[in-house]
Amino acid sequence: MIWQLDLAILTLLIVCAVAAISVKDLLATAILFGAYSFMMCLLWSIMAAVDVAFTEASVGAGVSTVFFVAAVFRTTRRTKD
Amino acid sequence: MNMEAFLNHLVAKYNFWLYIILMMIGLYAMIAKNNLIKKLVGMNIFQTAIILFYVSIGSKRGGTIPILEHVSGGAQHAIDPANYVNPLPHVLMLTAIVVSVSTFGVALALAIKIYQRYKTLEEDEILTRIRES
Amino acid sequence: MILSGGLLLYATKDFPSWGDPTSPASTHVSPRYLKKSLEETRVPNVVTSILADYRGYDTMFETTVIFCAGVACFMLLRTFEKRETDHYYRHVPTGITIHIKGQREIPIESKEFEKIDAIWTPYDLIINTVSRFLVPFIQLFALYVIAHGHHSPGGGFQGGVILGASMIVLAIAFNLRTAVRRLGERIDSIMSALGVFIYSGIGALCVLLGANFLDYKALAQILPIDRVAARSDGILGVEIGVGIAVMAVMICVYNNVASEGRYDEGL
Amino acid sequence: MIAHYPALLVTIPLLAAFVIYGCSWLHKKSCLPLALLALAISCAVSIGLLAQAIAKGHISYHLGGWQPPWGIAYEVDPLNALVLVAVSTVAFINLIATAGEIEQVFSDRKGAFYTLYLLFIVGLLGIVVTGDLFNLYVLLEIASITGYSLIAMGQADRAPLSSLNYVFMGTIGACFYLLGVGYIYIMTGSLNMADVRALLPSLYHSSAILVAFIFCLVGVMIKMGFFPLHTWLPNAYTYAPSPAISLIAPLMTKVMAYVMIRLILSVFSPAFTFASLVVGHGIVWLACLAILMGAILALSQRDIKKMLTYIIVSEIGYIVGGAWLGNNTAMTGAVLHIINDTLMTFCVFLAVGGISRKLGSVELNNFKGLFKKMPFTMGAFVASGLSIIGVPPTCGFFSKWYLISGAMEAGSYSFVCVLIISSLINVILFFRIIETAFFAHSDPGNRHDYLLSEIDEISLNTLIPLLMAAAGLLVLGMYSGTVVGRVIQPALAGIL
Amino acid sequence: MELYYSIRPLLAVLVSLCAVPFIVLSPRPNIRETVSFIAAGLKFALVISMLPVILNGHQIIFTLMNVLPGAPIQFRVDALGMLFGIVSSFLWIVTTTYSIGYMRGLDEHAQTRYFCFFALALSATIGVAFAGNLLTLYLFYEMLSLATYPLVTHHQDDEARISGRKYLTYILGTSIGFVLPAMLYVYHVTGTLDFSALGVLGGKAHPTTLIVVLFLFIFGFAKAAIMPFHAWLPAAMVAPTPVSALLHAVAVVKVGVFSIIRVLLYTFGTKELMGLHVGPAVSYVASFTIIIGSLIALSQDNLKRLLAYSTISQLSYIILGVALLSPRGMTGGLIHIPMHAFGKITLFFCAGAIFVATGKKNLSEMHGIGKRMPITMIAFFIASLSIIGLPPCGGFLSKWNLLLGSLQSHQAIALVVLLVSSLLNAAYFMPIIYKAFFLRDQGSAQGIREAPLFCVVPLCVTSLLSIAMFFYPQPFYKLIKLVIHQLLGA
Repeated sequence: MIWQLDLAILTLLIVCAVAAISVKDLLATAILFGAYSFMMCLLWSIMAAVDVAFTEASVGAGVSTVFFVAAVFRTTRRTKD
Repeated sequence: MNMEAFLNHLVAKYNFWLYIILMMIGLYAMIAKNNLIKKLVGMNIFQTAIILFYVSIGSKRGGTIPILEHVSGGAQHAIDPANYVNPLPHVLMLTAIVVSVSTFGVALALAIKIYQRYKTLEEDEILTRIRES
Repeated sequence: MILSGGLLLYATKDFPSWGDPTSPASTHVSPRYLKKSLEETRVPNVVTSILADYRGYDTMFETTVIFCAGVACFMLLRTFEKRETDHYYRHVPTGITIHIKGQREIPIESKEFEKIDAIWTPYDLIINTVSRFLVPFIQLFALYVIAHGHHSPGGGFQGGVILGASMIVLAIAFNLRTAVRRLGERIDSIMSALGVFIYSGIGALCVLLGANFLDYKALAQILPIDRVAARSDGILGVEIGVGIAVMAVMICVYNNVASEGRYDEGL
Repeated sequence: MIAHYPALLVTIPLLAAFVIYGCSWLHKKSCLPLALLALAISCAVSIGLLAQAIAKGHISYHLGGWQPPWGIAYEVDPLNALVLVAVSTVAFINLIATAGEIEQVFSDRKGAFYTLYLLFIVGLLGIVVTGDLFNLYVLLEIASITGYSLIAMGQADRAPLSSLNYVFMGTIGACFYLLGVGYIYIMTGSLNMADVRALLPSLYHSSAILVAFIFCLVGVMIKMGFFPLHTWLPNAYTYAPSPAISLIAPLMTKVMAYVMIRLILSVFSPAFTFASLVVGHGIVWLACLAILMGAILALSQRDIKKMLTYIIVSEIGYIVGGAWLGNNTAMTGAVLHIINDTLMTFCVFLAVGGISRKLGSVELNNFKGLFKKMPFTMGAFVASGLSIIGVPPTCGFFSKWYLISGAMEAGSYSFVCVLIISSLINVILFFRIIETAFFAHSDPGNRHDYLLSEIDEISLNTLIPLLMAAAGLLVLGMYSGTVVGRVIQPALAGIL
Repeated sequence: MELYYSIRPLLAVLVSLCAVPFIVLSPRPNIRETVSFIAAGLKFALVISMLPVILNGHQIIFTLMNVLPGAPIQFRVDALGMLFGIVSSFLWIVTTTYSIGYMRGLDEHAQTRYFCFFALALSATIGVAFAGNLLTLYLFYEMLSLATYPLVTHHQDDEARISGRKYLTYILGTSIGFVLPAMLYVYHVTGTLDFSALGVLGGKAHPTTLIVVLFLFIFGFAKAAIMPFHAWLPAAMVAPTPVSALLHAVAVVKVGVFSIIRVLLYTFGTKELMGLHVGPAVSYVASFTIIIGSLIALSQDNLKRLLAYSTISQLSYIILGVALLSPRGMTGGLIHIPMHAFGKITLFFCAGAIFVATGKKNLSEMHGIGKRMPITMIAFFIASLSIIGLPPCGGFLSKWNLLLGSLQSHQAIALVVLLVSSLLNAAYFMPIIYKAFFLRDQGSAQGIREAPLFCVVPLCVTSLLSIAMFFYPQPFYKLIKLVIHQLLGA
């Protein structure tokens, strides 16, 4: 594997994770969480875990983000932390 | 141990370090955050971290994806497990991902129900509401 | 938290270094799958063969978990009481919204008008057309993923999710009613149960045929094929079951979450 | 067919659940009979399985016909066969008892309710019977998710919130367990319990295995509500709907306690757990703390349901302490107490559920003069109370007996004292209620009297199962010698 | 000595237990009370039917369930158990008669419940009497504690609530807090809970531990009302008089004493006790209770409370006699069980009869009552003689033997205690007689006549019997001789 790519993804991963739990807007959280899942999916495909990556892409980055957005839409975007 | 050995140690297992970091982030969010949805996100990060850990168990240096190329019959012995990454953790993690998304869905439903009752998702505000009522 | 982190760090020092082909994890159990998968199940994608056959039992419960989630969402959110409000109708050809006060309604069978919930409900021709155009391809791809899971990444689960996603795209692009008109709630729920039932039913069938639970090679007795092919087909069968179940559940969860269980407008 | 009992036990309720959910959209009436039928069958199967296990000693069933460690295997020995019987019987009786309430309260979604109910049972049965570490995790999640949603259906406003907290804690627990399994897998490369047990001895020194054990243990302890980690339990159980809680409260925690014992006995051998691991004493001390705190917190409650949940916490303390004393007698006591406590908790929650349905709330003061109004229900309540206190010949006495004498063998007299003290506190707890219910004279003119005036005995289809359970307490106590001699001892003999 | 296997002990226990559902379901009071009668009669018949075997020096044994290894639920009828069994089962018949009269005379509420738990309590008592090992004894002991709670709190007013609370606190608290651990320790050390004439604990543990365990037992069986665990007994006097009569003169308190005797003689064994030199210590505790109990009794005005305190002191006679560990002493102690039972139950009956007839509880209001209710008061007189221990009443025999025993084992203190307490008994009984017969009543007592027949007959019977037992105590002596022979040999 290409270690630069690897390293870039790892950093992005952590950045997304931290951002997702620290932004003050739940909709943003949802999107960042999707990005996080996508990074995770890339990482796994690098590790040759294609099926897992595929699943994560369709579930984590796809459907669960949609659920998340729907839930936020139904409740509220407001958050104190 | 000396510096260089330590570096080897560090590099050889950096995935393990990474997943520990992620896990701590998730755990922190679950414990310290006040907003229920945030806790939920933390929970998911926590789970994906563990999934990452499993996947890294499976990976092998120089191993390719666990899909065997079609060798015409009788050549199965030609398959050398060392060439393929370990598929078992992948299977387990498919299950784990599914479980996590199911939990996520149920938790969202609960969050919506809570919002319908209290019109907020901040834990402390909910608790004050309860104490008042 | 810090404590557990410390424990984990402490533990890693005994791990075999990352990606080491000789670690017990990759030498004890897994090689057998790689070696034997082809001849035992004729499925080159080892993940699929393990998922649906060697550890098929796990996967059955995995599907059950998804089913649980669907039922749980229905149970928690679905509300049946009608909120009596004014009615909004959109004149489809022109996109004009009509607001009718009180009980009077336009007969639902009229083609021009469609019922909506709020005055602001968006209506965008481009998105509608594009999504209507896109959905069939998405579904086609999903079917491919399910069917081709033996040879390439993917399988019932991913395919099911994509199928569900296609319906969700409809629901987002138009509104929930449209999607629900395509696939009613009752059908959807029954499908979710049916999908899992197919999986466990195949397992039970094997028991009836005298083999152990989920032992597909027993299917050879009723199918005109040899035992290995029977395994392969059994895997296909359960993949289809998983696909149906997952699709149905995804739709169910989305509908309930998006409409707080009222099945009206959605997002 | 007999050979397939282990599979049938789990898959019959499973299939039934799907059929029921289908039926709930086509023909609502058929849901209840189907559920009852399925549970009855699995109950019968579990009893047959127990008989087999006693005869054969050990049954192994290979799912998919694959040899472990490659495939998943079900391992049945007398011990978990016993737990299976307890679980399936309680599930069956509870459904009979609470069907009326379910039909009434969840009329528009009863199909879903029955489905979740059955799936919960499937999860528990699978957890008990499975021989594969990861399979256990999946089943655990099934049991948990169904449990979350069943609990969240409570009428109380706080139900969803407490359920969500339960979701968080439960997920942490399950993930810790999964992590522990991962560590085991990375060190041994196997997921099958028997296989792991064979592989481990060479790795006892390894820190990873130690950490794996700790994580599995912590995960399981969170799930069973062991004292410092019990915080989710009281609220979740208090605000749940009574048909669900009289199912969940007895079973979930006990089954997890059994999982812990199974981890100790048949994954990490006692040799590792008690000999090369030093935490044993610490955990016994924790258990003492759990018992005391549970009892004291229970004392401070006015709401009967909440009081009972704290009693559960302290009962879990009994089991954990007994299991960690690490000698045969105490372990016998722990296993016996799992069975007994399942029955006691079931009986008491069923009684309180019936009362709360009549009375609305189960505040202590509302119990005034209840003996007159519903003598039989209160009789069953008293019986279960005596059993929890540990008065002979109810079953609670005998498990307590084994636990205490095991503690004496192990020479940890602190545990002995704690058990005695908690029995005394239980006396206070229950006679406080009994006294209130026995003395009718309540201050005139409060609305409670007038409320009490029109309530009467609970309906027969709830009362009869309740009385059966109460009688079961006595019978189980009388036959505890048989249970121990024929079932528990043989199972433990090889290991401890 | 040989063992006979027979189910009769179990039946003797079950009779009154099986009577309960009939009592509950009986449509009319008459049927209810007939059932109680039949049950009582059957029980007594069953007990008597076992007497010959016992008198021939054999024992009857019956094992019900093997609940714990080495500790089954087992009945074993021996001379000691028989002694107690006869007394309590006979007195149940009498008391049933009496309680019919009493409960109807005052038309109490919830009589069905009353009779149910009465029957329960009796089967528990017989269970204790015939218990074959410590576990069974404990089982029935607890059963008795729980069965008597509704009887003690029968009136369901606040006073009853308080005294019921006190009752449970003392009885359950001690039995769970003291007896259970002690019993577990015995089981832990010896692996068995059986009773054996030689004792099972011989040299199995360190002496000091054994002494601790011994006192755990003695104070743990708080039904024996040994000070300082006696306070429940006066409190429990709020119960209806028949309850006080049977339960707090015969069943409950005697069960406590009986359990202590069992444990002392059959778990520790006389040899071990002598080895430990605890006999004197125990007898000091007993003597203390005797004296203090009598002194407190002196100061009581409420008749039933007075009787309660006198019971407290009398019970310790039995403990004292056994603790002397000499043949004579034991004879005295054991013979005191029936003697005191008959005497004390008569006194309670009289108190109840007075209450039924006049509604008076306090001595100060009973001037001249003897003229109004001569029969009752004469019976009272006889019974008090028996308690004081003067001929021609049964009580004399026990006192006599106790004195001889204390001489035999050279315990001057016991001697003194006995004499002093006899004086004290006289000091608190004689004034009552005096007031009853020789003082003129204050005018309030017009129109008072004897209590109903159902009340009067039983107390006559018991008082006459306590005289009869002075002239014809042989059966009891026989049994006691057997016990002592079995214990001390020769």
